[in-house]
Amino acid sequence: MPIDAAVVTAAVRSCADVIAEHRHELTKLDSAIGDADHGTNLHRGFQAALVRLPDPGDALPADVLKAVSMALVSKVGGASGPLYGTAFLRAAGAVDGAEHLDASQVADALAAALAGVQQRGKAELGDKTIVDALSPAVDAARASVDAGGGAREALRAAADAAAEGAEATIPLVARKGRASYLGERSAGHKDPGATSTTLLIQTLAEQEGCEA
Amino acid sequence: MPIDAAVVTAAVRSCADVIAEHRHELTKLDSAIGDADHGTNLHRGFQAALVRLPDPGDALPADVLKAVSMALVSKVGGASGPLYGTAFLRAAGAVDGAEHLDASQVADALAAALAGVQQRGKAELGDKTIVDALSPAVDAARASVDAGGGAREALRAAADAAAEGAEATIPLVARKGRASYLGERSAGHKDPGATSTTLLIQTLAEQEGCEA
Amino acid sequence: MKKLINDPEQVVNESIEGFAAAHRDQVTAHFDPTWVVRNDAPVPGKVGIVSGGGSGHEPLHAGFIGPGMLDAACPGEVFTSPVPDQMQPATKAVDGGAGVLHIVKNYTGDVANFEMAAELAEAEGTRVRSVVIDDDVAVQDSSFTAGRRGVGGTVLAEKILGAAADKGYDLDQCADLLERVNNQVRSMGMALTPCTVPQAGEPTFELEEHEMEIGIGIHGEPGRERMPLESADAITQRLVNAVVEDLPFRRGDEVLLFVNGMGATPLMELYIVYRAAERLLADHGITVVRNLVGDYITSLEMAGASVTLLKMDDELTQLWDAPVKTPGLRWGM
Amino acid sequence: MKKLINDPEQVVNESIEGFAAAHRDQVTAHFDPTWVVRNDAPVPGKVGIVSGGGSGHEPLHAGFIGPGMLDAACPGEVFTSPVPDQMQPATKAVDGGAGVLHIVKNYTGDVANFEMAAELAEAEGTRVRSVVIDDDVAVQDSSFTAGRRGVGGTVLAEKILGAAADKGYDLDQCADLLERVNNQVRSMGMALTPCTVPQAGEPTFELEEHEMEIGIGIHGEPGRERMPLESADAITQRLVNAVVEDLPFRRGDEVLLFVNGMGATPLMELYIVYRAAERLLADHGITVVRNLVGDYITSLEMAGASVTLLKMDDELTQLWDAPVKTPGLRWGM
Ligand SMILES: Nc1ncnc2c1ncn2[C@@H]1O[C@H](COP(=O)(O)OP(=O)(O)O)[C@@H](O)[C@H]1O
Ligand SMILES: Nc1ncnc2c1ncn2[C@@H]1O[C@H](COP(=O)(O)OP(=O)(O)O)[C@@H](O)[C@H]1O
Ligand SMILES: [Mg+2]
Ligand SMILES: [Mg+2]
Ligand SMILES: [Mg+2]
Ligand SMILES: [Mg+2]
Repeated sequence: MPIDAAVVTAAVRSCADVIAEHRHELTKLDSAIGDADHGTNLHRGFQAALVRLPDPGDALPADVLKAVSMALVSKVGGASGPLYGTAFLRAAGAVDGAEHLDASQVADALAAALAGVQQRGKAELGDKTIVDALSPAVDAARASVDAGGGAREALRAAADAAAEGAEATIPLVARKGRASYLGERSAGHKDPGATSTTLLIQTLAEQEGCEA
Repeated sequence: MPIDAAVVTAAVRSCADVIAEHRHELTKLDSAIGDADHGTNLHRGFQAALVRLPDPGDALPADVLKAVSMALVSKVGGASGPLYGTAFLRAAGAVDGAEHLDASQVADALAAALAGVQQRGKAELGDKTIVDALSPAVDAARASVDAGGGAREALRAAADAAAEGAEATIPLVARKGRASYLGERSAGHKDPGATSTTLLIQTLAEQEGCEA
Repeated sequence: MKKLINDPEQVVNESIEGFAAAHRDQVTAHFDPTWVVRNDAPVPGKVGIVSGGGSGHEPLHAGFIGPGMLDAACPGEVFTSPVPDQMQPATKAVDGGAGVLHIVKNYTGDVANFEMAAELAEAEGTRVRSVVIDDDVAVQDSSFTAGRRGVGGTVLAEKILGAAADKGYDLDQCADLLERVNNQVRSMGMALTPCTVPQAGEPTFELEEHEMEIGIGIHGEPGRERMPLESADAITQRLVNAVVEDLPFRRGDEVLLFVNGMGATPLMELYIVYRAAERLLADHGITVVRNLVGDYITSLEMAGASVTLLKMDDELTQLWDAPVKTPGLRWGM
Repeated sequence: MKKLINDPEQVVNESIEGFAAAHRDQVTAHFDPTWVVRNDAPVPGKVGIVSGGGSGHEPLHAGFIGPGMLDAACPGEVFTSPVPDQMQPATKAVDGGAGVLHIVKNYTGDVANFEMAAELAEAEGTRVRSVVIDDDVAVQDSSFTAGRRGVGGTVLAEKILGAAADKGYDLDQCADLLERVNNQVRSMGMALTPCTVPQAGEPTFELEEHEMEIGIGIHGEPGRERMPLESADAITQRLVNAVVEDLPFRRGDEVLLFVNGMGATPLMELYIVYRAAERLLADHGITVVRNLVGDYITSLEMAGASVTLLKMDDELTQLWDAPVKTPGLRWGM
């Protein structure tokens, strides 16, 4: 089964489910070093995305990603709305015109998402943000593809790397986002955005149909 | 030792001590069915009275009582300020001109105090107020004097009657003062004003020199 | 007890000092006895308007001193009515020759202390009239009890009487108007949390997470009834219905709707209550022609709200709309 | 969680509905996307002033809509910045031909969302300039971090820019002025208690009875430091000194002193803080020429306070004194 609009749509639905399931956990993480809304924010965004998904029959993968981007930008707010919104928009751009995605395109989409997040948010690796999960994920996906792996392997590698990156945010002192206001007190807590990024990539890695 | 201005002054000092000692307890009672200030109020008043006491050398008992009245009126506020202030003013009036007080004058002073409280506050026996302690105290003092008792016996009888009257306020539903706003919920709590009245009369009954 | 204070014994003095410093162009504070007066008092020929009561209800009363509202206020200790020594100089200072109106909330202590003060002022040659506000429908009215408390209606009364005095109403007209306002205004309040009197150091009562107090006053006291916490709409319905049925307000009436915060309730929540109240009144056929939403008569840091309705007519509407310039309420100047 | 609400998901909508109903003569609310605009917008020839941010800071921002202050506001979810879909129609609606100024508090989300909105508005032909307020000295400033938060200074900026736009300042002059205000204003806050985001249902942090948080923002977040509770005077000294040293404010400076309550702190306590702050400033040789005391930029029901100082000059003083007529701030009309 190729990664076509139907698979991407199913993946978005799975993401929405996962965020719904973990929203209290994400909000709790955000309560420790932020303002207690990250889970609520993303949940609102993904629920809006479900409503706006195009009919996969007449859509390309990029259309689906663009619809998600629009929903996130117009419903999430906060820091994560524009950041994830930009990520999905850039991912869409990276696979523009494609009817189905191969492993390399999946890796490209992830890399484009990272570039978008960094352009909007100016965060570097180690700032205790989404970048700390997404950046190693991009590297791992690319390495897997370069080693001849398929999309499933690339996504699994990305998910593992993201999880590790998210764990590694715990001791960090935040330099971007709300957690930075806490200074030294931000250390000792896992970053909510890196955690949600990990959940999303893990969901893609488990998605039925991502075998290309 | 006759009950002269010096004894009355000493009694006022003892009252101030007793109120200082019991102020938190009184405030706590007021917190249950009032506004948590009765002990604070009376303490402020009696401390002010101490400062304003005349030199017992050139004063009559009535002068001392009047000074206390003025201090209470101008420092206590709330319901208890005007009520106790009037009580002391009327007590002073009842013993006007006397150099020392005999048992009958003590009983008269208590009766005058009660009349003042009732004129100002319009409370009847059973309304869960100062009157519930002061009114039986007046009756007991009068009965003791009529039976030939001295001032000490009269005050002891008054103190016991006041204590009983204060205990008896517990089941009552208040009809006057702040506790009346609670309606049925005021039942089950001892009235702060009846309690402070009891403390004051008990203090008089223990006062050295009240033997006349 | 967590408070931004220095010494529980000094909270009133220090806050009045801060208040007078912040508003020194408008008011002057006197201490021991404590009273606050507008700088341009007495206003010749105008009836002086004086109020006062326990502290802890800020901005009431001192926050309402200024053109179009009060001439002076007498702040007592926290939740304790002031003493005649305070009202006496305040009353004298604002007598511009037309006499002085005392606006008194119905509490045993307030009534008795103002009564004594009025007697003293009259003895010194100042004409005084006092009117007692008792608008709280949570308390059953009866001639055998202390009667109803004065609560939210007091804020509206002070605004309206300030305007009337400015317009040249004489002392008797002011007193009559105040009685009329009192007859047309009703309030009811509720609390989600207690508050802590600084000198007491402990909360006035304890409430479980899922409980509320209905029928509270403004002194941190428990209400008429403790009950399970409900939605804002359901709570508002309790308050509005009790108020409407009491006067009663009738279909076709025009009212001022005052949603008051007890201290700690976010403005966001007060507007949720306002929304519900306006809708309920519409269902009753009652039109809100003026409103006031915010913390105007508070109970320290208590969380909760009260609803006040004042039946309006042309005279009251004009007086309500008249300019007012006080730290706590201001428009038109 | 004890709140006067119906449904945690609906608090913003319902409170804005109540707000718009209470002030229907002045403002209109639009929903989904949510934005609030003054009824007489656009004012021809005047620069439109738009702000917005997460809800839970009321009266900021919607409470400051009206003549002399904001033309429109975009309320996000509680403590969540609004989305470009809200700023877009608001910006368009208040463009009276002179362009629109966005007043943005410095939070990653606010900045990013306003940035996207400005791009969209420019694409549609509306000239937009944005200035970011970052006055919180509790956060160390650095080009490697998100920088300082926008807090109390925002209220003063909105008032002053509203007046400037009324006076005919053009868009670039408004943006320059706003930058100047931001360069001259500094704030610092503290909390005695946390607050509870309705949708989260639990307090944002836990504090012991004898602890406080110093260096908090306005989103219920913990501060820079947790320390033992101190007296109001000592706490005020911490806040004032941090603010004074940062700019730094110097001997001879004239300032506006803004003592802001975080939500649950009684006005009485804010005036105790004001008293201490004015005295400390006098010790520094700094004169308070204007002041503001009250709850203007809040953090739901958090107890605490912040101190903001704005260095004043003739221009700023005139703009501050200019008439303003909004539900949350009003004088001169
Ligand atoms: N500049 C940035 N670059 C990348 N990610 C960021 C940046 N700023 C914040 N984030 C991420 O956003 C997350 C918080 O998102 P959210 O709680 O939804 O927004 P807000 O902080 O506005 O409340 C943080 O945990 C962090 O991972
Ligand atoms: N009308 C009244 N007559 C007699 N005593 C009264 C009356 N009203 C109140 N009291 C007494 O006053 C006490 C409360 O005093 P206090 O707490 O000092 O004043 P406040 O009620 O104004 O706070 C009550 O416990 C009651 O005994
Ligand atoms: Mg957040
Ligand atoms: Mg009391
Ligand atoms: Mg009292
Ligand atoms: Mg947020």
